[in-house]
Amino acid sequence: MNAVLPVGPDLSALRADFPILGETVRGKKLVFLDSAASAQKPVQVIDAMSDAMRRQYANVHRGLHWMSERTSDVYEGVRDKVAAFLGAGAREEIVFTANSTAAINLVAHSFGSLLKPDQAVLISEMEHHANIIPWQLLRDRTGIALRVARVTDRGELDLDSLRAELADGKVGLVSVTHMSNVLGTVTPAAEIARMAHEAGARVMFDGSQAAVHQPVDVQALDADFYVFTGHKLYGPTGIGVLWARRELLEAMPPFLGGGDMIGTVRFEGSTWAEVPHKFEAGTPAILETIGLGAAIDYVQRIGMETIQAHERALTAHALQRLRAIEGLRVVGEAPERGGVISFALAGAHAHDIATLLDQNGIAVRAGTHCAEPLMRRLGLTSTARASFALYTTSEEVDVLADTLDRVRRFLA
Amino acid sequence: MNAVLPVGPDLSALRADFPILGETVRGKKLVFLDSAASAQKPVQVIDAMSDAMRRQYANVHRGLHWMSERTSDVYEGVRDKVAAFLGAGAREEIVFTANSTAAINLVAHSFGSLLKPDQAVLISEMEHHANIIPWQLLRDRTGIALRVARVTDRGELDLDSLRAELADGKVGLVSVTHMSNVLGTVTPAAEIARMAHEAGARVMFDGSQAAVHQPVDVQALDADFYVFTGHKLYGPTGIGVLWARRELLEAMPPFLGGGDMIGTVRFEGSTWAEVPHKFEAGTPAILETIGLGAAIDYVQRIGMETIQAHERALTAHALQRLRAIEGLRVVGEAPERGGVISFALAGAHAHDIATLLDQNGIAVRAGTHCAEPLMRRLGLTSTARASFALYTTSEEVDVLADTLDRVRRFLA
Amino acid sequence: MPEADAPSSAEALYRALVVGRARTPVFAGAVEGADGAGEGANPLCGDRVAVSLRRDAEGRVAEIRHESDGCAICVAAADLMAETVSGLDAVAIGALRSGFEAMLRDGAAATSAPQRDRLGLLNAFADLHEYKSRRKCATLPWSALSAALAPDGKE
Amino acid sequence: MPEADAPSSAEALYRALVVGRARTPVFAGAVEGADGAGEGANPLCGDRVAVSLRRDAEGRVAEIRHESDGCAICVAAADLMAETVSGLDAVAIGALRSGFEAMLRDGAAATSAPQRDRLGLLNAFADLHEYKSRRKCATLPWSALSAALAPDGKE
Ligand SMILES: Cc1ncc(COP(=O)(O)O)c(C=O)c1O
Ligand SMILES: Cc1ncc(COP(=O)(O)O)c(C=O)c1O
Repeated sequence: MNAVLPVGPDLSALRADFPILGETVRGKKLVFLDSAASAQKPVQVIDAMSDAMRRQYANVHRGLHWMSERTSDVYEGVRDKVAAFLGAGAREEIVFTANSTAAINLVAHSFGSLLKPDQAVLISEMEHHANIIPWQLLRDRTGIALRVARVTDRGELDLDSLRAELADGKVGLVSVTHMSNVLGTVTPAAEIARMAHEAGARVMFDGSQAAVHQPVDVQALDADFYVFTGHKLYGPTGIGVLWARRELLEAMPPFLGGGDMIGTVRFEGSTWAEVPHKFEAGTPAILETIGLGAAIDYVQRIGMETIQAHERALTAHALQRLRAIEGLRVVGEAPERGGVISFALAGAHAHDIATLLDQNGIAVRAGTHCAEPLMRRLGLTSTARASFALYTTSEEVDVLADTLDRVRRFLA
Repeated sequence: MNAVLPVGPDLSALRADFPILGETVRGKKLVFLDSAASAQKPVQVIDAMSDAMRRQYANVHRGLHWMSERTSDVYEGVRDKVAAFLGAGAREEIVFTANSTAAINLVAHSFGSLLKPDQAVLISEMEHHANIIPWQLLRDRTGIALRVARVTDRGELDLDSLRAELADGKVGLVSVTHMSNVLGTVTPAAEIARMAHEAGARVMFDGSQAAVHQPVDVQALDADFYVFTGHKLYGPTGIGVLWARRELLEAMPPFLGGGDMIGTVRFEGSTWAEVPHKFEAGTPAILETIGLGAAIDYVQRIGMETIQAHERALTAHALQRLRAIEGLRVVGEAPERGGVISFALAGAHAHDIATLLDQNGIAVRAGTHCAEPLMRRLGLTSTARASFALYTTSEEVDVLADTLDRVRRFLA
Repeated sequence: MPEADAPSSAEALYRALVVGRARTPVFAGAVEGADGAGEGANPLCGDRVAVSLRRDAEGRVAEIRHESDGCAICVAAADLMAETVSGLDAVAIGALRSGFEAMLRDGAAATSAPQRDRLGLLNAFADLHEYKSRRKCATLPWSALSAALAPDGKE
Repeated sequence: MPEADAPSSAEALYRALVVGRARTPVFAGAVEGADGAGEGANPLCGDRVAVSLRRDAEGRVAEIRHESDGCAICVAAADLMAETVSGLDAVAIGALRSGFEAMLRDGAAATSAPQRDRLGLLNAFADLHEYKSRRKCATLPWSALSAALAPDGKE
């Protein structure tokens, strides 16, 4: 059975850039549908990192010698690329971190320390643990309140609930996902920013998923903070990004202390470097930043609109195919969504589904997807999740659907 | 002029493993004497990372599919390698961080939160900013005292001063370098640990330099915490290690919050994963950990004793050659030292020296080496620093000395 | 499920025995008047197994039941465990568990023929060796059983 | 320094003029009765330059001195700056500074012949273009000069 294919841009030629996609798993051709956990890397990224190590590498910033100067230039050049990628107002607004998690923790510690104990941070039921735990830890440290906006049964952010939580003007920061890693739901970020600002709150978006699947313009969204993580954007692990308005970065105290983030150091007290360096302590992830730069060049060359269009078509096709499977329920019905689909199969545990798909070379994720409160909200203990990337094809979606149908009959 | 060469193991054949050493800089053969800032990488490391990205990669831990399982196995296997490398009692005592700086900040936040306001942290005048600023930030957050043990004129840790600062029993943690990145001084870690423990304090060593230049056995040292950073150990950037006694890790609250470090998550309160995962929030530096594993395999195959013997001979040779240069003063005269040499040349600014050496393809560092208080203590504004690695040859040391002599005459 | 329709030839793991027992366990429930009870839970995936049992005068398992909430592997493992340990004492159960865990760890090939004989129905899980992250699904029931056999109800 | 003894042929950067001026600056010191003074410092390397000056009725620099503590590039740049700006007013100095910074940024090749003529002695720093991290050593004196020319002593 094949459904009618919604037509998207044909990116299949790009698969050749991803050597791992030619691998065999358990004797079957790899069908990698776990890109939302971490994407595969194109040769352009692999080569950029290898070439740096082979030809031009040294520690950055303070070195006066050629290798250090050139490496610093490349490293700082990536800041410009990231600024352009996010539509940031200035390169100094880009802070490199280890991943999204580290970026959110930075904001929770540093911006969090500026909040008064009677203020609150407002998150949602749809957050990844990375956007929950740092606020719990902040609450436990400083006594601020942690509020939670509801999610509707369709898996959308409940804007009425958000408005209600904002009403008393005590919320200092709204921190919500720009795209759910479980449901695929894309949140109305510009509207959320407007609501937050009207209530006197700052707003942060967790763009770990969104930045991979659609164009992002932090100024158009009127965001105050935006984070994403390199390894989901076809880049290496070990590198993430915090964007924040310059005046916020300047008002925030440093988080981690060490080399490169200082002005002058005396035991009695030290002064800090200018932003963004104030927030980049120690030897940065030089090679990973170079890799991220190559990843951004790569997706920019394709165009985020093109990637989005491709994934939209793919997702529409997948929803059609999956919904046709008896007993299969797609979890989350938001019309605005990216290429991440969670589903449950009547009578089959998500882990068994994942293992049986894996036997067929198909990689999906199963479990709570680092979003336990959302699972509880939806009355689920786990789901299976297929997620798409620029290199995913509709043939792969068909393999998934066909195999799932057999798995269903097998387990039923 | 050539001094008599102290004989060390001949590691010159290994240079072929480091492609960058064949590069040309400003028309001259690269002579890379800035390894203390960051070491170059052997093909074994480059290939391990490339191969992972080309053949076997996915996010770790929660994935049930083949790529994730295998990647997790490799990732967790590196924990065993690091444990063996440090002589740790258990693999669970190894926490992966972004670099040394992040590791020290983790301890400053997490262990630091267990200190009482009337307690103190004791560092030394010889510390890298990474082992100063986190404690200043802790002091400013919690009101503990920050004490500083003196350094002798010869550039050794002043043990009398250390003892005096420990005397009142208020020091909760001694945190000192195991090897100075400026002077090359190796500190008597086992003795320091004994003194700290007798005074009821815990002890942490900053092994960022030491772990690169000599064998380390944290149990033989009787340390409580030990940190090092991957990029100085021929590994990639973006990865560092904190070793800590298990009971300390278990007693410490988590630092960064996010995925992978949790037990169960509820908005009212969450529980934490077992150590070491409690301290590893978010997607780890998977590729960098794999690279670090390859680096550790590499140096273990050579043997840290061999590397140490090689660098000892090289350092003895370099000291002999440099001290013979008119007007050149080697800064720091500790007999126990590793392959890092700071020097000053009468009438010549360190930056000019660095630039003139760079014109000749020789990479050295110049400045305060992220150790401003030490520079102030020694009455210097900056030094030039040459540092050695397993791939450094005595011919390179000779090129340095010969060129320095010409630079001296040119600037004099 | 006809062979031709199998998702893959490596289907052995989910052979009819496992799927059948997961769908309709034979030893589901709780023992009335149990003299031992224990629980096991895997917070990572939410699997949960409760075991209750009654021993005879010689300390052999006379009756055993489980209440399992989890994946097919977990439920089937609990059910086949219950069947296999009936009539065994704590020492024999300990030996069986070691053999079971060794088989999961090292694979059927590394298991001796007598060992395989002793494992009986449990051989159904041999291919779990290839699915490392699922092994704990099959060992969870054994943790619950250990707890049930321990004097204080803890493993 | 005889050519044969030069550490490298790219020695142009530290040509005799720069080394000579760094060793024995001609404009070192402070202007008595200065009507303008300013400082610049580079916290990264500790370089520090203080400039004092006196202007004539037309606002042209009549006398200028510097006290510089830093590397050869910095001290020589301060001294050659002092020599070059003597007799110029703020507008001309501003133009000269822009030209100087453009030369450092883009290299001698990108500098027009008339521009090179105007830069005069400052052309000694043309090769600094190749040593990006050292450029600020040469521009620091100009920050101090700007501060000295500004009404409030800040750049
Ligand atoms: C002694 C010492 N400690 C700490 C560090 C910090 O290491 P990293 O920048 O990798 O965190 C360094 C190196 O810069 C060092 O030499
Ligand atoms: C929505 C969302 N937020 C945050 C994260 C955390 O990203 P990282 O683990 O790279 O820090 C993820 C991915 O795991 C995610 O999907």
